Amino acid sequence: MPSIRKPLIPLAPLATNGIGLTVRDYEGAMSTLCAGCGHDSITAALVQTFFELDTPPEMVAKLSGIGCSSKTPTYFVSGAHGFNSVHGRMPPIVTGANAANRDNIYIGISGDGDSLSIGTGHFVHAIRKNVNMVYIIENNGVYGLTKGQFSPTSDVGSTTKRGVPNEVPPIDPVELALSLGASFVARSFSGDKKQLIPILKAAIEHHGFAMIDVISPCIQFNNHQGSTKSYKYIREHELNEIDSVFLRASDQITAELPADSRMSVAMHDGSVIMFRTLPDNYDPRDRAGAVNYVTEAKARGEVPTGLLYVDRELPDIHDLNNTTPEPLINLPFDKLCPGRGELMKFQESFR
Amino acid sequence: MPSIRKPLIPLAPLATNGIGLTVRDYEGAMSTLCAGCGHDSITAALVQTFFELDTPPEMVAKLSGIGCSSKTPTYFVSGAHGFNSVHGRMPPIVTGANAANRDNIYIGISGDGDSLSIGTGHFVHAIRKNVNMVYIIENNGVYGLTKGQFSPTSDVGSTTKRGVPNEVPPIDPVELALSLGASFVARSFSGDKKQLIPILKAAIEHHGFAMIDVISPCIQFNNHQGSTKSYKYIREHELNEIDSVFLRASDQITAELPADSRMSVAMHDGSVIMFRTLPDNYDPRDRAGAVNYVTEAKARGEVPTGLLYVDRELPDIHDLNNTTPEPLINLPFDKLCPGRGELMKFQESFR
Amino acid sequence: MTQQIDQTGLSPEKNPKISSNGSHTPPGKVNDFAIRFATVNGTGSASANNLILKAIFRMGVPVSGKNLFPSNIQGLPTWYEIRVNGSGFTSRANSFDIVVAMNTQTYQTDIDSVRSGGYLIYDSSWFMAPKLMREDVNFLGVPFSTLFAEEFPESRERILMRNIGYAGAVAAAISMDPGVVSQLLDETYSASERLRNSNHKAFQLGYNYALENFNCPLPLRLEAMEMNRDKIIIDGNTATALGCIYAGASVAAWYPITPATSVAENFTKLCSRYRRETVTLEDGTTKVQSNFVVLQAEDELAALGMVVGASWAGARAFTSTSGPGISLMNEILGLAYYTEIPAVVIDVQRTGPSTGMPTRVQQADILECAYASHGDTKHILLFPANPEECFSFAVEAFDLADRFQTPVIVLSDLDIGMNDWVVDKLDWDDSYQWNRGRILSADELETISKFYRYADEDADFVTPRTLPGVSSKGAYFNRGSGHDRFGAYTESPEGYVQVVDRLAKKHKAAARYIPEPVLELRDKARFGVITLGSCEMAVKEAVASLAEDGMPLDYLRVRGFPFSDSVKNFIDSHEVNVVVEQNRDAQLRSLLILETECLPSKLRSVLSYGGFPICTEDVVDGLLNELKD
Amino acid sequence: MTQQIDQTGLSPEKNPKISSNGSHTPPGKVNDFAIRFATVNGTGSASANNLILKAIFRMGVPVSGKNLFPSNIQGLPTWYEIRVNGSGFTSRANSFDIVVAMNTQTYQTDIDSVRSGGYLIYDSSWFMAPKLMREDVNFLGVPFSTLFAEEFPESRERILMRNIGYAGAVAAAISMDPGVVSQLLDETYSASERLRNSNHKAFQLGYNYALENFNCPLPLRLEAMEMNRDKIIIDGNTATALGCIYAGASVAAWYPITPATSVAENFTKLCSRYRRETVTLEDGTTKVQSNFVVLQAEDELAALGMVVGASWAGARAFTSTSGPGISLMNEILGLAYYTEIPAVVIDVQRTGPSTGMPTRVQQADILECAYASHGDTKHILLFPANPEECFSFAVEAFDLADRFQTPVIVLSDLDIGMNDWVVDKLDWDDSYQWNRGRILSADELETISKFYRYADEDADFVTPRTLPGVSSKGAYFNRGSGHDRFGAYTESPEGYVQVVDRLAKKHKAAARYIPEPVLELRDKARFGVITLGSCEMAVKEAVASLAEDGMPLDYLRVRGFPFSDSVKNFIDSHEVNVVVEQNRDAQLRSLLILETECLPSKLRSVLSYGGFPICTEDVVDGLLNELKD
Ligand SMILES: Cc1ncc(C[n+]2csc(CCOP(=O)(O)OP(=O)(O)O)c2C)c(N)n1
Ligand SMILES: Cc1ncc(C[n+]2csc(CCOP(=O)(O)OP(=O)(O)O)c2C)c(N)n1
Ligand code: SF4
Ligand code: SF4
Ligand SMILES: [Mg+2]
Ligand SMILES: [Mg+2]
Repeated sequence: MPSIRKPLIPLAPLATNGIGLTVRDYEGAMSTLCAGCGHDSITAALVQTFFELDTPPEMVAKLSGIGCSSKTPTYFVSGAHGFNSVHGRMPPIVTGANAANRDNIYIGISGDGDSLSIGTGHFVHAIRKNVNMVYIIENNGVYGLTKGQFSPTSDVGSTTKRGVPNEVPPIDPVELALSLGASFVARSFSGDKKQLIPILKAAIEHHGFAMIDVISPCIQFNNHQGSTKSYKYIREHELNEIDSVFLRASDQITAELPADSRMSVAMHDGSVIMFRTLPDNYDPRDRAGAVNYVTEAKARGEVPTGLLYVDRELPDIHDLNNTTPEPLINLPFDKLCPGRGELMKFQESFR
Repeated sequence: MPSIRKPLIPLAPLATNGIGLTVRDYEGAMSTLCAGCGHDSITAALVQTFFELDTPPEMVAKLSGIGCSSKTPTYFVSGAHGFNSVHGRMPPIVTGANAANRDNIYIGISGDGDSLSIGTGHFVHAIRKNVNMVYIIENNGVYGLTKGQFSPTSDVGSTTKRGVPNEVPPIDPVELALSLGASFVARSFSGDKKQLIPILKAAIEHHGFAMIDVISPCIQFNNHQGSTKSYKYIREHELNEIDSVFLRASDQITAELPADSRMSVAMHDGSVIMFRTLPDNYDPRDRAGAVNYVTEAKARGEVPTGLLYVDRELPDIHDLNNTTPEPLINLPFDKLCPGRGELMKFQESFR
Repeated sequence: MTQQIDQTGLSPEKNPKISSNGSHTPPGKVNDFAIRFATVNGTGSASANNLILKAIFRMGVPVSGKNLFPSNIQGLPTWYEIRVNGSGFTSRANSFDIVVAMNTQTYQTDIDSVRSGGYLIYDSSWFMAPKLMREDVNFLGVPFSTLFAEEFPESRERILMRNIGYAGAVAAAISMDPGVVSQLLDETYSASERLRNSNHKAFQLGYNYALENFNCPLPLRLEAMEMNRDKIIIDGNTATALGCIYAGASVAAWYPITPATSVAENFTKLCSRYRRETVTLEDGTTKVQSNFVVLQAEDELAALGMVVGASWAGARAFTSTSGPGISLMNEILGLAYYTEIPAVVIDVQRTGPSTGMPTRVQQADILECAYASHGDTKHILLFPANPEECFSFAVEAFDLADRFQTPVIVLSDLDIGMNDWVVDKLDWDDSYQWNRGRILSADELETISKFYRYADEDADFVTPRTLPGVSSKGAYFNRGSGHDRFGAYTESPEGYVQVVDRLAKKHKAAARYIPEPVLELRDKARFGVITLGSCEMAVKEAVASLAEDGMPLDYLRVRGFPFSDSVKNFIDSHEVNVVVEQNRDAQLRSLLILETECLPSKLRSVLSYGGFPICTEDVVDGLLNELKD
Repeated sequence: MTQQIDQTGLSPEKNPKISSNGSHTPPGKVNDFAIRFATVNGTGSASANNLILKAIFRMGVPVSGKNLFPSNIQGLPTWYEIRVNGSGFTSRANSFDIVVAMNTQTYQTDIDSVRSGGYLIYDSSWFMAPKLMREDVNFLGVPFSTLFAEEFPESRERILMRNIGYAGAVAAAISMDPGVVSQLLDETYSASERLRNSNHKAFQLGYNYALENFNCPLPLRLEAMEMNRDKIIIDGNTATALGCIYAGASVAAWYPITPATSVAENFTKLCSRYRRETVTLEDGTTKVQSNFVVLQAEDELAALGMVVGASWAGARAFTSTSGPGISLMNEILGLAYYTEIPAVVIDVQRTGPSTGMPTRVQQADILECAYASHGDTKHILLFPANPEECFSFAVEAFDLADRFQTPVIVLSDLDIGMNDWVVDKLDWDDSYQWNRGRILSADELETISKFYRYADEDADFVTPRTLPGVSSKGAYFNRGSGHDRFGAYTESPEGYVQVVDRLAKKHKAAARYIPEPVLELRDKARFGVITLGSCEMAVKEAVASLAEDGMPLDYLRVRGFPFSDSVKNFIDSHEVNVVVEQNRDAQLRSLLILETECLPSKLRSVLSYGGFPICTEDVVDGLLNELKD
């Protein structure tokens, strides 16, 4: 990101964050996506998020499957390791990486095809395992990279460029994730950085699987009349009743707390998610309520966005396993190898 | 089925059904499952169901994946074609078979591992496509054939034979199917033929994907104290509030209609599902209500069974495709091949 | 001495006419040159490139068009290459007589790709860095942007029309018949007068500018021929889809993947055209009914699973995919092999390993396809060389799959599948009847005492099968687990071995049914050249040119696997054979060694695997290198 | 003349003592016989069979135990075969000196499997059909059911104890040292006096009955030796798991599948033993922490994906599977190959194709593993022959994977993995340090100006890698799509080719690091015999016996792929070599031809692929057949 080359010499010195880096340090290679692609806006939001969170770039591990969306890890945080893997298989790869090194911040980027078609099983099971990661579905309701086939999130009635309507009912990643008991479920819109950035921050801080379904229009194949994932459609049908801000522990001392907070959810490290607006009687910690809200809004033709559900208590892989806090990759060989004496002892029972 | 050899000469002549067959004609090879395995009871229910429905054996196509459960198609309706395929991939195989010949009655038998672990993606997408089939998960909360590993339906706290507890939250096939909008969702218990047979009948008649999650204890690896899929546990925790009977069009003339019916759902061919008992305010045609009912019962530690949800209107693959009513396999070659003339015409635009 | 050109690129008017005797100007070449169009993808250059291709085709001159496009949707460099060759050799050129450089990002590469003495046509509205200039190349600047900015104020239209403009310039340069172009534009835009007019205008703008400013025609000239009377321009994927239609396939299942996507998409389109019937219902209303089902699967495992299910149920069914999909299909390919269910798989190969270069060509799935799946498995493969064979081999594939009750994989590739080929018009014999192989009907079942699925083998080791829904007498249990010749589950060595031994023999027996290799023998040839698929053009041209230079070589193109005896005989009858193929590991050579048991030393390799279609020059060099004494 | 036996099987008391000179009684065999136990699975016969095996082992006599079990859980026939051979050749026997027939369903087969002159021990409480009787076999009836019904009224216990009872009868028959058995029972049931007592009692019941009723010992005798002093009994999967522990693997991901399941299950158990630490937290409480993570994946694609993720992140990680899993892993194997990520895969092979016979052995994944995935790919393979090598090759596999940054597949099989092998006690050199290959630390990164992932290759064509979380200077983008030596995305032929050419060289370079083949050379041997893995015992015995018969043969066992020069040299230096392997399609032979480029005619085949472990007799016959003049 972004698609247009920046002047090499910035006009004014750029602001630095808490670890002395500028926003430029969180950018990546130049995007090769179509100008106007929703995915690029998500990339931009990620750049801003990491900058604002003072994240050391090397702490970030960016992984993806295959698709236009899955290309985007190249476009942010060039100082982070990236892994553009194979179609649909990013979740297990992150699961393994997380097992090996629990300290990295894992950002998984996927597409609606990548996650909900070929990758369905892996998506479901990463949720079930509550892998500690941010999982972003850059959801454009279409297969972008292969040029416009329907994806499992294409709505009934949504048409191809040629006007052929989709007739198979869509899978809603939010409903699916909620039904599977995902510990953090949000929906946002690539065009709405104000909403997306606080959600991203909370997702990064969240301990467990944080799923963000980001509606991200494909201007090439699915932004036309008849598409329910177009800029226009989302702008007209978004139900944006939930507004949250994310405050790090340090922010809470320096910054003014929003006076209008209706609910706050404290995270394990002292940071807090403040909900400034919420629908009546809505509690983002109540899964059944969230399911209802989403289902009903959908029945009215609306697309509810916001941080819909969060469960801070669900254990992740390491919690269940009581894994040592030290990343496994740092364990020295002699901690891992029991040595000759133990081998001899062990074999006594083999006689 | 069954595990014990029958005497070769029946003691009394067996009753015949509407097409002159006896129940023996709906049996298959001898079961090689463990004596007492829940799966064998499901087989027995299927035998009875087809007998009572007067189903011509050759109309049935029995397919499965791999597992103890997946072995069972060998044990019923020996006059039907069977297909014991590979682990987790039965749904697409049925989908293809159904595309080719829409007239067969497709019975897919699977296990909790087969459907919800390796086969998750296919299960989800067969639901999404509303493939016209009966899909039975013989759910024992364990990998039987590979000797006792946890499956995705093993409940938290359920232990292995050795006493190691499962800690990863389960996937509930009923919740999942409901959330994905499956058109027919039921749960039953292998030990309860009285409940299971009417559900099977309705599922066979249902036009679309009929999912039946049948709790089917594995006496070898998951029937002990601590298991939530044991005979004992289910007998104690089953919430059996929904009681349905299935009446074919012909039955309705000859048989007495149950006087106590609280609701009836008419099927496309004139047969009808009569609900004799239902929880208060429960409507098996209301998906959100079903989700709520299931979620709440589960929260109370109960296992709700019965025909939970049915949507008679959801189109199947062929409806959406406007496929000719004749099975595709019966189309003669000259209907399929456009012939030389058309080829010449077609190529005019290629110059 | 180079042509005098505008060093700044800013004043196009100063471009002088080309003197036809410039020292770097090659002697006039008629119907023998190559043009490369360098553009940016997503800018609509396809129609301009196509216009040139079609016009040349209509002038009766052999031609090919190859699209080198990036694996993204918009904004990256893309090339279209046209090779004109009166002798019919239209493999990819490795240097170009004319390069049309419309993408400033790739000026360097594009200028490098002009052969010495060739021409660069570029947009002289913009700055051309002097350091990019080559002494031995003629720089022909056309101020496209300036010219078209005036005529086409709307930006999207301007971009599109500028493309037609460069087509005009090229047309003038190579003395294309403007009438042919005019006719083409009229046909293409018959529905819209506005579009027709603007295209004509755009073409003329470019055409006239070139005519006025350059010494047209350049010494590269088109001259009308009569070579294309019974030919068409078609890509392989369209032809494959058509083949599947003609073979009577009624179920297709697929998952999108470049470069195979257009097989299924074309099949779907063709089904809408040929497989929809309007029927009158009982109530008098009419309804359009489909005599096909196309399933977009959730992944490739499912796609092949659906095909296997449909074939088991009795339909002709296929899937199309590329390398990654084949890898995912390994398990189910083994299932179909072992349970003896027909399945047609079209593999349009691309550059591996892994995701590799999805928009580049290779022939690197040969070994994987031949032995796909764990355990002892062998599959039938077909290797089409061009769209014409894509059509006929698709039909062949279904016949073979049905006849031998086993998967048949058609190994096409991106070059064949997605590029524009001139081939003989596809033909069809209306007396053709599909060969569904040994399927017992209910009546036939009545005549036998008991049906056993894997017994009663015929001379080709094929046993009869039955379809579900037909007769309970034919009921059997299809299983990927151990089974004996009766179809019963077995764990006994004898019962198991009997079946797998027959499978091995069945595979061998298929050799007789595979399309015979294509041979081109020359007097006194000591050496053989063996190739397959899309290498054909380049290898044939190389062999022809070496023959002219006094090195006669025998040529054989394999068209399928298992190999017939003629392949082994060919190898044995030459001191040395060179296998030309497009992969790193000499996969065809490997398969030949394994399956013909020939001496490995008899087979040498010429390999091209950078991802661009193989060039004649590479083959010539490679052959000379391998065969030098 | 047969022994006189009770034709009804109902009056066991009438069974006369065996006359030790009965005409069909073979001359006394000491420490050289085979016993087969035929039972029903799920009835707990394993402990009885094991008791016999262990007792023989403890008497210092070479022995092996092979379990032929069905692919179900309960109620089907199952066999356990013990071969005793003082010379140490303990491959599977193909006929048996003693058959213990405890399963009436399989009487026919079991009686057939007794060698002429051998013994059948059966439960004479039940009817034995006269037509099953063989003249040339000694039928020894023991009324197990009747005997045990009295002593053990509870049915489950009775079944279990009856098994110990037949062990007692066998022990008496082969003159086993009862003290050894007694000691074993005391050890096994040290925790429960009740169990100890009933086992002792059951054993004695059988033992005494045999002693009293038969002419014990039979002419098949055990005599104590000293061959097992430094040996253990172990199955390959346990040894593999132990190897993974010792290699320092900290992440395992797997999906259950027979016969590989026990690799992961044993690894998990071993982790509980060796990889749990009790730590004291800040608040003074203690906590058990795990220095490992085992992931039960949703399928095999995920399992390998997890391994690749963990290896990329820097852990030693592995997965274990069998054929169907390998097929499913094809795509990700290609990803790991092309992105150069280490990955250890244990393939415990079973009978294919497809689901095949899950509880039967084959070596039929060789070709698939060597070239797994689409595109040009080649993997490193290791072929352990026994549990000892399972242990050391597991460690080797991790070193190779790290050293060469690529998948390493260890091809074990069901025979090695799940059967009971007597091998040298596993040893460990505490000075061993793992070879993590070229991983740059943050400090090392500081010393270089810029890090490029695929540049700076060493003599083995390996380039340095970096791990996430370490330093942003080492950050690179790992991708399965086209990349150049700098790690940048590329679609350029040159950038792409440079990397894949290095990969090919890297694979070749690994040959030097693969365990050298095992050789056994004999004077004047004209022919060679080549084999791998679990064929070893049978082939060695065959070669030894042919040598005794005057046909000296040279023996080579390959232990990994790519092959070192010594393999080619061996082939070249013999007129003819016979490759002995357990698959239909001669897969090792194929790999040898392809990769050594030897003359195919130099390699012949002896193949065994019915699913039971290969027998010496089959090898002898096969070799004689292939090598007859
Ligand atoms: C195994 C495999 N199958 C198919 C493909 C082809 N493919 C590449 S991207 C893609 C779909 C991408 O869709 P989505 O995930 O929605 O991403 P988008 O491009 O829309 O952002 C497909 C099918 C592939 N790369 N690998
Ligand atoms: C690709 C593949 N992986 C693994 C296996 C091994 N396997 C056979 S059955 C089974 C699990 C069966 O569990 P479930 O579906 O719950 O059936 P159950 O035996 O419990 O009825 C597994 C993992 C296989 N056959 N194929
Ligand atoms: S094709 Fe669509 S998804 Fe892909 S880059 Fe273009 S706009 Fe974005
Ligand atoms: S192991 Fe369990 S699931 Fe399998 S047959 Fe036995 S009881 Fe049934
Ligand atoms: Mg998408
Ligand atoms: Mg199960």
